[in-house]
Amino acid sequence: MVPLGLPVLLATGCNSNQAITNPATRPARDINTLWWAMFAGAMVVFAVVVALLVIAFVRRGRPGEPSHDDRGPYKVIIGGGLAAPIVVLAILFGFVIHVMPATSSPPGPTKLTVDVIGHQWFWEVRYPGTPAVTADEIHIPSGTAVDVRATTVDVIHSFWVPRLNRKIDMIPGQANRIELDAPDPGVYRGQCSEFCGVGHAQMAFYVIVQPPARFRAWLRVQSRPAATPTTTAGLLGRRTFLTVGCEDCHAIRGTSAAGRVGPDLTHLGSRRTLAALTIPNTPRMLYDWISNPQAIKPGARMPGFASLPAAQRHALVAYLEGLR
Amino acid sequence: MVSLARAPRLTTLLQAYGIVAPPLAWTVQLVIGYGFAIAACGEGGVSGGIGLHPWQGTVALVAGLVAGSAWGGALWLHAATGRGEIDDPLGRVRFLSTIGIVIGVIFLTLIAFTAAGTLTTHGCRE
Amino acid sequence: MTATATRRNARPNGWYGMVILVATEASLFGTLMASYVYLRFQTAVWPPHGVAAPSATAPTVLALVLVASALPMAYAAHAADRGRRRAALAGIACALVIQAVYLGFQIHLYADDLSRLSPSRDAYASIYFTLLAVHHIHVGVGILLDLWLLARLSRRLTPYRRTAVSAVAFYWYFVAIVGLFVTATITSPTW
Amino acid sequence: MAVGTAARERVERLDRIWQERPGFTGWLTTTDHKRIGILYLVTSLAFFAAGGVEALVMRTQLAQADERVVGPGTYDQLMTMHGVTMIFFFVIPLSIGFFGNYLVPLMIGARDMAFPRMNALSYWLYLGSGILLYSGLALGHAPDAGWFNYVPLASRKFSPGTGVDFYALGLILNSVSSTAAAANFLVTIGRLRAPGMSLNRMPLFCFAILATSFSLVFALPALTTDLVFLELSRKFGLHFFDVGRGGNPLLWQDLFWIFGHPEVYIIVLPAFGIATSIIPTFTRRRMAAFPLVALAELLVAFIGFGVWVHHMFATGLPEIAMIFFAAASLIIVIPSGIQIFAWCMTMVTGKPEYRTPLLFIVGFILFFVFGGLSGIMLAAIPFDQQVTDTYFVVAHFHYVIWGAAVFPLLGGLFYWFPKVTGRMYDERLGQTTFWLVFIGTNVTFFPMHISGMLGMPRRVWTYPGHLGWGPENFISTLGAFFLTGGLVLMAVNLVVSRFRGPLAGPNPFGGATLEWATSSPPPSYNFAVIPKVSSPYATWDEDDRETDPQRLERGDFVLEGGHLTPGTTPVDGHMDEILAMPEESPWPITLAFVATLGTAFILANHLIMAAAMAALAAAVLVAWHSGEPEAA
Repeated sequence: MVPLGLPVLLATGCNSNQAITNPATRPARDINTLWWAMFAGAMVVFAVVVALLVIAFVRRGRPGEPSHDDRGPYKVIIGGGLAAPIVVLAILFGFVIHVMPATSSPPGPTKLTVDVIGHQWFWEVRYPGTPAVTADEIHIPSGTAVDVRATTVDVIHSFWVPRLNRKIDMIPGQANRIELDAPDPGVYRGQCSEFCGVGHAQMAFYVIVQPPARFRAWLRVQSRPAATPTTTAGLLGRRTFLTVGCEDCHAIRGTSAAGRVGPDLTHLGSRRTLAALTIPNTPRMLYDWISNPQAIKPGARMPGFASLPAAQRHALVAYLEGLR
Repeated sequence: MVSLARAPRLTTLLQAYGIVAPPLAWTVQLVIGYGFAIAACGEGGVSGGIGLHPWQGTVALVAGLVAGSAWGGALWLHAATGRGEIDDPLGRVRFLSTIGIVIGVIFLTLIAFTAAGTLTTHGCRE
Repeated sequence: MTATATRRNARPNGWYGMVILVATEASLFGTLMASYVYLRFQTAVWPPHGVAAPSATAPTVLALVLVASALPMAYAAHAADRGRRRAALAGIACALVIQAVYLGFQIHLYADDLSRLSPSRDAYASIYFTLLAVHHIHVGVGILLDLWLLARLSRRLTPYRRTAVSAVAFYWYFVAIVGLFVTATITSPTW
Repeated sequence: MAVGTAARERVERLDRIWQERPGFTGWLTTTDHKRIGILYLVTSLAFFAAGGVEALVMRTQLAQADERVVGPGTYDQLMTMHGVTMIFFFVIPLSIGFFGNYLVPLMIGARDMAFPRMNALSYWLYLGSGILLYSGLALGHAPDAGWFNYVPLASRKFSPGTGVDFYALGLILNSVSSTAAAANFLVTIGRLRAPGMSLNRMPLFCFAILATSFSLVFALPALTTDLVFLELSRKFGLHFFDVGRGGNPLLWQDLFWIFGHPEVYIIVLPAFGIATSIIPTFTRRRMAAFPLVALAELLVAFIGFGVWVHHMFATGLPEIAMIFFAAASLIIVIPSGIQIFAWCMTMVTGKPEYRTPLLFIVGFILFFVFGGLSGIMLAAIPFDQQVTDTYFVVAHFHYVIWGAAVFPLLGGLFYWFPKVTGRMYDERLGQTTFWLVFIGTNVTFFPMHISGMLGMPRRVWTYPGHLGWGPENFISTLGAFFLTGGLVLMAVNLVVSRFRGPLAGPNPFGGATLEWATSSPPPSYNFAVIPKVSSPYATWDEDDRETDPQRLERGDFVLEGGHLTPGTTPVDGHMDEILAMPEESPWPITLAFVATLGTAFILANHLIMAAAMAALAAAVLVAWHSGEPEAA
């Protein structure tokens, strides 16, 4: 039966960066253990039923009439259908109650709080107490209990980093909280998992866990306003950015651009990806994105700037990539 | 002990009680318990959780007693039909008392699970 | 045993059909009132600032009037079961008058509320007007059923129409009782 | 069967009385539960084809990473229409509309449903709501916010098109049809059973339909309230769900799932009924532990009302609130466990003969156990909070809806094909179909467990290549086309056998329930003489069946004075009265047409015209009740 092939197939895919079976924190490990325990129990029950069906198949040719005596079947039905499930479900229920506290929201305030705000189709990330604002890439220190406050400005999204903890929905008017306490530095991928419109499939994010020292350095850089460009292309880029309408949607701290519709671009150069992990952050990709976003992320709310002369677009790219 | 054969009204009463009471007891436990949980956790926030446990405990106890008595009634009725004390030409009383026994077991378990769950989780953290 | 109609010891199908319809409508009102309570526990201030709490006297009196209108309906059903057509007609007509007056007043109150509070102001106004509207519609449908009964009974009283009277009477018992619950829910801020 | 001259005269008189109007108009005005059942069958299979095509396009789009077969907008419409079509317009109408309508009167020894004209109204309203929804797709305004249509995405602000209005109003019309059908079944099963058929002598299929109707009556109002709230907020700006104005989006989720979860039991319960009808026939043995199986079907429906919050474990509810529903979601496994062991023990102690219907039921048991086990896992709160809204859940509910609800429907189509058409299907082709569909189902839906565990969310129109989801999705797509091949083979087999299959006779498989005591296809009056019943396996009670011809000769319970059928008491089935049933009438289709038109006017914001349609509908209802029979 194909279900028996599950362990083999799953083992190969285990180490993918968004796999539930590849935990990196205690809550994720507890859930993974709960899964494998339930899977083992399920296979036992499944085997019992398959055995009964095989017995029925093997005995089909026996001589004599089928016996209409219900006493035997009653024992099996009451035993297998009533008594055994009560015992098994009690054990499972106990296991569930044991695992639940690890995955629930932090009881009290933790050392670091990060606000993640869901938009139609990207993640705004704010660090309370600092002016730092970024998008789609959440840096957190390793070995620290980080309290992520998940809210949304429009529809329901769902904040989910399978390798770090369970998902938590982002409901308008409600600040749900989840604890990310990752011991090992690394890049963990997450994705929106509540249908939120046409861009739902391309709304992923990274949680980048760094040693505390490097995290503090990163946060200091992010808190600074944007660097003024030094090259002529950079200056032309900035002037273009502030004139063709980019500042109506995007914000760059240190300039007059203060739009809140699109992501904050103050330190776009320091980010690894663009458009919520849809494309890598390279000048070539940024140029294509600015020219025609719909080709890369259909339904995105950003207009295309193909009408702008190529020189200005290249200048924009140079300016934005310079914002380390 | 009054012989059931002479009390058909008691038979139908026990039969109906055995089938209807356990589900109703669980439903009341769910509605009252869930209502209390939402109300207490809604305004009380994190701290509201502690006051819940005594309430959940009493609701579960009452539901358990009702379901238990219904189960006992079904068992007694089933045994009575076994001893042939009840005129049951169509075999319907035996049929419904068997159902009553299993309903009792399932809903007693469900009430016990719910009680265990509500008494061990600590309140309002989501 | 030849196929003759023996003494009836079960209700006619039409009556059972009405019981199931009433179960569906009771479930509908149940979810509506549960939504009212759900929304009420969402906000600390209910009704919100700037909205006057609903007056309790008028709705309560009217709800009792509706319950009272169920009495002539019961009398009509009782009379119809005994084949007394004229008495049944009188009972239904009397109930119809009370119900029509009741609905008139309620629509007047509803219009007055609408002039002071717009349903699209907030969740309180929305659920307030929706819950009341659904009950008024049920009363309206009941009045149409009464008119239909009067038209049918004015000619002859057949067994079919006897069932119809008892079914419509059962419908009115439901609408009256649910009216009490709806009124209690609507006036709950004043408790 | 009619031996004496008196018997032949009675049968001819019954034929004349129950004779249906010939030709096309006969189908439009029919109130015969068998013809309405066939109308449901054909219509639901048409919607099944539409839903299947939508699924195939989705699978083609998801075959590889970063495909561009269809854009996100189209994919979201396909995904929503696939869900709505398969649930509301295929599996429930087929299981209740066809199997329920066609078989319940036959199995309880009645001549028709309790309310024949309302039965016709249910079908025409169902067809009207289907046409309304699919006209939305044709106009390019199909709903695209998912089958459970969460707010605020479905609110006017984020779904400005009329797609969501088609969804809401279409489903309100559909739920009126389903509620009417449920009421019809409850009164039929309660009042029209043959004399002597007390509750413990009623076939288990009727217990399944009884449980389904109970769920329908109490679940649909929650959906209606929800959709009315949505339409009022979309069209008139009322605020039930807007946080800024005191509303709460979770109100939509609560109301939807109070309906949603009983709905999935409404989908699977008739399939349990079909399984408990097929197994005794092919194992030549009565169903083991009959009372427990009957109880299990009713319990699944009842507890199903207390589990709905397991769809909302990730929305941040307090733990103590969630635990109630985790406990109930775990315990609801017990009734299913009782049924599974009862089916298995009936086969173990019986002499199973593995023909096509029983093969489908064995496949059903395997899928139901596997899907049910993944279902229990979803009741474990922490695990559900990790896998909800991923492809693991998609795999779970396809194993349970397709594997556990549709497999018995396919088996049932084969099993009752001889009874409905009077001809036999091709057995060899049938068994090949089973293996194709069984393998296709596993190849299609099993890999989804893995892509779900690897973190693939639901409802994504595309996915990146580097996360290891590619192979699973590609295998799923292959499986989907393989599965379609199996279903096409089944369609060919049944259509060809319909016209050229060998004659089947009244009881080709030796079935136990009363429909096998009539000819194939049964006459319009079902039973020349109302059968005497002393067990749930009436056709196996030879001595009862031998008395039927003599009773027909004597005219005992032939009821040939018009459209008559016996009315009995609900619990014990004692004879109570003779019911006169209305004959065919044009009013059901008229009322359904007026209602659908009125809904279309609401959709188009022509409220005056909609009010006019409501008045017209009231007039049609008065006309409907003008020529009523004497007796109640």
